[in-house]
Amino acid sequence: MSGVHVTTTINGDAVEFVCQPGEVLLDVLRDRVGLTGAKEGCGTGDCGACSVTVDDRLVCACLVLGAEVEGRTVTTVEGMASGGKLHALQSKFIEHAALQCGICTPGFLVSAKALLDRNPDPSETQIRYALAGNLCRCTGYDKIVRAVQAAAKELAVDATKAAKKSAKKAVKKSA
Amino acid sequence: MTTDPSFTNQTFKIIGTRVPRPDGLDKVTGRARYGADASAAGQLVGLILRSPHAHAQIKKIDISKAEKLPGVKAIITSDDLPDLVKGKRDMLDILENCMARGRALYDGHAVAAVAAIDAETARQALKLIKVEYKVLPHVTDVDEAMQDNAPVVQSWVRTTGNPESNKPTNVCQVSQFGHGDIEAGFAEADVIIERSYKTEQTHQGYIEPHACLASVGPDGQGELWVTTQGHYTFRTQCAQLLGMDIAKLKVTSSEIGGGFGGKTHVWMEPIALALSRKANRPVKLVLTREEVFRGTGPTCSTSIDVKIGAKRDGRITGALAVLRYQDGAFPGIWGMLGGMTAWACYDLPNVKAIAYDVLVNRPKVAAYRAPSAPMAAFAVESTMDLVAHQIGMDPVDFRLLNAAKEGTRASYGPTYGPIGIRATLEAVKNHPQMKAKLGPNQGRGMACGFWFNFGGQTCATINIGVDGTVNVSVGTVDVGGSRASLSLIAAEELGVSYESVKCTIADTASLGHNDTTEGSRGTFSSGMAIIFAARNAVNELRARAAKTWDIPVEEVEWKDGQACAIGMQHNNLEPLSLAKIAAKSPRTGGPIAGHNETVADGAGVSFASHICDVEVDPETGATKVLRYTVIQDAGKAIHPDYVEGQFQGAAAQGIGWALNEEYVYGKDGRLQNPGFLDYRIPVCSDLPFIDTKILEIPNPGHPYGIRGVGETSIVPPLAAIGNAVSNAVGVRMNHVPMSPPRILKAIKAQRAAG
Amino acid sequence: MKIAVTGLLRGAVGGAASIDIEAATIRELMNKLVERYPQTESHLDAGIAVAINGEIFRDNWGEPIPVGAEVVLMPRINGG
Amino acid sequence: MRYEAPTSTKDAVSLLSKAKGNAFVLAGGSDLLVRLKSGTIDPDLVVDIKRIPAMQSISKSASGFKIGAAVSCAQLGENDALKKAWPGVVEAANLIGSDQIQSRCTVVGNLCNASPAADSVPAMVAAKAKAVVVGPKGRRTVAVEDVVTGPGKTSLKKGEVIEAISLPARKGKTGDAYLRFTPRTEMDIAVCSAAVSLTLGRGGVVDDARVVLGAVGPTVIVVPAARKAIVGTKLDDGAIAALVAACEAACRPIDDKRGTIEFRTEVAGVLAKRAARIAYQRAGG
Repeated sequence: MSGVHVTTTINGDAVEFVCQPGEVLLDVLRDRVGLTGAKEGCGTGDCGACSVTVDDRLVCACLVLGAEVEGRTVTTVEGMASGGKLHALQSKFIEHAALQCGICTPGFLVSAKALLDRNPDPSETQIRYALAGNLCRCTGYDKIVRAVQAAAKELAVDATKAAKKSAKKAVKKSA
Repeated sequence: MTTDPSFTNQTFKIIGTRVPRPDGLDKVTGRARYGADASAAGQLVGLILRSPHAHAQIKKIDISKAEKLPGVKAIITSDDLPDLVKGKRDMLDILENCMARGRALYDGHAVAAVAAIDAETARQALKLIKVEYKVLPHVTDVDEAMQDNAPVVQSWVRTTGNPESNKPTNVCQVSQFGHGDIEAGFAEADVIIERSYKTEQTHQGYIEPHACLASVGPDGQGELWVTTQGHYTFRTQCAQLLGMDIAKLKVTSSEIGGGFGGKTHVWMEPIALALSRKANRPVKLVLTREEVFRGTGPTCSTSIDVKIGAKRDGRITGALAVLRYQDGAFPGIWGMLGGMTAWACYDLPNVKAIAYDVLVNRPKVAAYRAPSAPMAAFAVESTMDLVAHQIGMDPVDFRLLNAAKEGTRASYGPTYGPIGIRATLEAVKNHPQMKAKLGPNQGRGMACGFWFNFGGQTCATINIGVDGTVNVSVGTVDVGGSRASLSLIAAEELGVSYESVKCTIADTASLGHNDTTEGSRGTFSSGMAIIFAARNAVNELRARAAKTWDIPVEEVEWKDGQACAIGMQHNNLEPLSLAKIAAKSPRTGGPIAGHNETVADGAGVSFASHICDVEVDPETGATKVLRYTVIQDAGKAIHPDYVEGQFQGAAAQGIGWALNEEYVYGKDGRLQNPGFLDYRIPVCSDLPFIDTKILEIPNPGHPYGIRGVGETSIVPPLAAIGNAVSNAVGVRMNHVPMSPPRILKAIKAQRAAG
Repeated sequence: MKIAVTGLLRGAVGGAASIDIEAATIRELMNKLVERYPQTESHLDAGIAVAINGEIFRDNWGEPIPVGAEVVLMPRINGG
Repeated sequence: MRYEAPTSTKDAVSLLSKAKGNAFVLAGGSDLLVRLKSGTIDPDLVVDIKRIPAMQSISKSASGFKIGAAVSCAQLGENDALKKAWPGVVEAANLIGSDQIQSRCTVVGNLCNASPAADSVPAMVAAKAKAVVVGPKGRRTVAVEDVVTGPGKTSLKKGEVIEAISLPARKGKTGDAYLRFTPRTEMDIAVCSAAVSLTLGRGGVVDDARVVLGAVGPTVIVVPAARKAIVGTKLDDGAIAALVAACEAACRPIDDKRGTIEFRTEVAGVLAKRAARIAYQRAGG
């Protein structure tokens, strides 16, 4: 049993750890790095509670070896808020009562963010299929889908505002 | 999503508003700590060895090799868990379920456990434990288990109830409910329909596996961090089973990642404590998903016969149900609950339910959301549609004509007070979904459901801080957002803002006993205790104001969150707010608190009616739910978002049960699908938005009119979908889940029959 | 006073659907029940609920039984 | 267990051929890591191929497409040219698991896992895809249907890895489609499946076709009789009926937790019919 030394980036921070060759990323995050936001619901990639991104790709942390993330960029639910400001998805989940027990919530948030990063204006069907890898047993998904729709709307407004602002700046500069 | 408050005549200031939940931020940032999220310095990893056989005598367990493995700190078998409950059967059953005592009774039954310095060592140790089994004949089907020649699961079991029997059997009890003369009722009927149904076993499917962190020292003191619906119940059970003093075992409930009844009694927690005691180190024990399916408590599979007789005008004259529920390998009351709930929606002159509780070689059955009611409702509500069809009546009108009302004698005994079944049916009749057009291979169905709801032992404390903010401590675990609802109740009663209240789930050392959060009792009973505690605190606040003003307390009244002096002689006294009184509390008598200890009786029964549109692919038997509406009586919706959430979640579980979820056992008695891959709970793309309508028919047994809301809506979906499938493609499904192979087979059989 | 008996308990009172016991509180009712039908004691341990005029009491043995009330002995049950 | 992440196919082959004990290739890991964690395999060596540049890309040439063994199915879905040429293959690959699984799983992994229910395999076989196998003795090319020999078994020898899958170029009016049956809309293993690839001649008549069934036998089943049923037709009702009958006759399924013999046989025919119609439409018929 000899450990693998891994250097990686987690939520923007440089992180080093030593793990067993057969140890999965989820266990590394939870037991070695101290990030328990990703949960183990099944350990077989069927529930999505451990969803994180690796190099901006959505994955189940239970089906990635810790050793595989050498030199990569990992993002977990703990990396979603920027300082004191929640991501729109996080605030809309609270506002729309999109969680009950909350065990699946970190996974849903990470998956929904991956969706909106790729497709800022998804249809209800696209949301439902994009979130099909995340199981929720409390909500019947109704309020989750509505929260994602609301977050998409808010992000679109933010994006328009930002675009206008930078356009104004550009006009000023050229003037 | 609508709320109809027209039945309520109370007015509230903040009850009924949709405030953000207090635990929301922790849960969206990953900070909330669940069962597996705690660690202790020096902790060991606990793992459990489980029987691969459905039924086997354990001839020998050799732990000598495993014990010698470096890093192994403790190994236990049933030898380490002597009977300290002096044969008290229900507790001994729990202990025997935690760890087999001489016989493995089902596939997945724990036989030994190990604690080691890390997971890898613990895994190796499990492999080194050698168990010698003698495989015994097994039975997993409820009807087969009732046969005379069936293998007997528990040799000590005799049939109790009515009728009793004194020979070894798998039938542990027979319960009968009902009134009137059933034979006379059928003799009177113009139409009689009789059908048999089967439902397969399902699991609650909470996403968080059972997990705990146990620590017991040689001084007999211990702590347990655990995901549970009832930490006080867990404390009592663990202390009794392990011979500990209740006061010396502190149990803290973690955030709970779903329970639905599955976390109402102990499974592996006594094992973790016993390992910790033996090793004298903290032990963390987390089940895998496979262990959750094989080794915790799903609900029953059933076999049910229903007979309904009715007059041409639609009046039901006779109703009979014979229900056979398997309880797993230990006696339970699940068949009995099926018998009690089967006919509860209707006003019946002649009604009978005969319920059998039967043992099989499957895991010990646990409660699952309105336990036992969905299967009985599937059988009854499917037959109701058949009768309506036979006499040419609209199924909603047929149900309305026979629906129970205030003054109806319930089939399970008592007479109903004000209830909501008719209101839900009227709401169904007027719902736009009932008039929406359907396409080819589409069908609409509806069904009703009933659940009791409970109260029970409850304790709550309110402490008012010097800045006027309020701590509320309760002992009912928050499974689905109850801290928000309970904060609303405290704020309403004290007349303060929601934001100034902080609600905490206290550990067992900080508050008196509270019954488990089950039977939809959390908001009902803790809400009641908080109201009384708040009223006690208000009395104290009035006394402090009186002291401040130096007037008799009788001349101080509490109004809108402040103390007001009554009468002409005090009219120049400015009212004192809660915050002002609190600020002065150090000098008026010290901290201000209010507490209440009660048995919250008076829970009100609740009813739901659901409407469901489906489309069936006649070539594959696949069913898609197109539209779904839940209409339920909530008493009073404290936080409508979370009431809707309960309705929607319950409906989704019922839909999964109706269409796809089932335990599949092989001929060898082993569970074939212990994982989320093949135990198929609904995914997001399987479901439509689930519309809800909250009816508020107040429960006279609660100061705010609250009824439990958590469970009832899992009851109607099985039959609502069965009825919709029947209306879509003309086949009557009598076996749940109505999986594609079963529906396709029925369609083919019908085609063959012409 | 007529006390209705449901479910398993009927087995313990000889199969009767109702029995006659005079009692002013649930506690008095329980005491007399065990005295008259010793077989009910084990059911009492497992739990009995009493419905008085439709309201179900599981633990509150001090609850008074009004004159002329409808009283039903039921199994003590639990939920999810 | 040892974990290695070589940066060339040569190094991977060398590691695998020299390995003592059980050696496994790790691509997406969506099957391998499940088996590793459940204890059904106990590897001495795991060779991660995701750092090998030659296996990381999709390339298009006159002869067709080459899909590197480490290319995820999500990447397949993002390649417009591939999607246009082989929509059936891409949709089959995109049906495997959730978005989370899509980020990781590969068609080569799907093939080498050798499950009879693998989604991408019937579509690849219908497309006459070939596997580029590299081993200690050099490079060889194998038809995809010859890779899997039975449930969990492949024809690959010790030290051999599949470096890429090649798909032929599309000429003329062609179309392919893949359909599977699952009880849920997502996340399930196929209960049965069908892939159809066809070429149209003059007047919308089917010139050539390949019909392949999945999850109805120990390996995927190519159904020549189904080809015969539709070649020379415009997929009229008679041809479709003959196609369905041929498919049903070719099924050799088992009863298990996911489906019955009866159900699989009947639905395989239904899926073949529907897939044929989609492929026909895509071909411009």
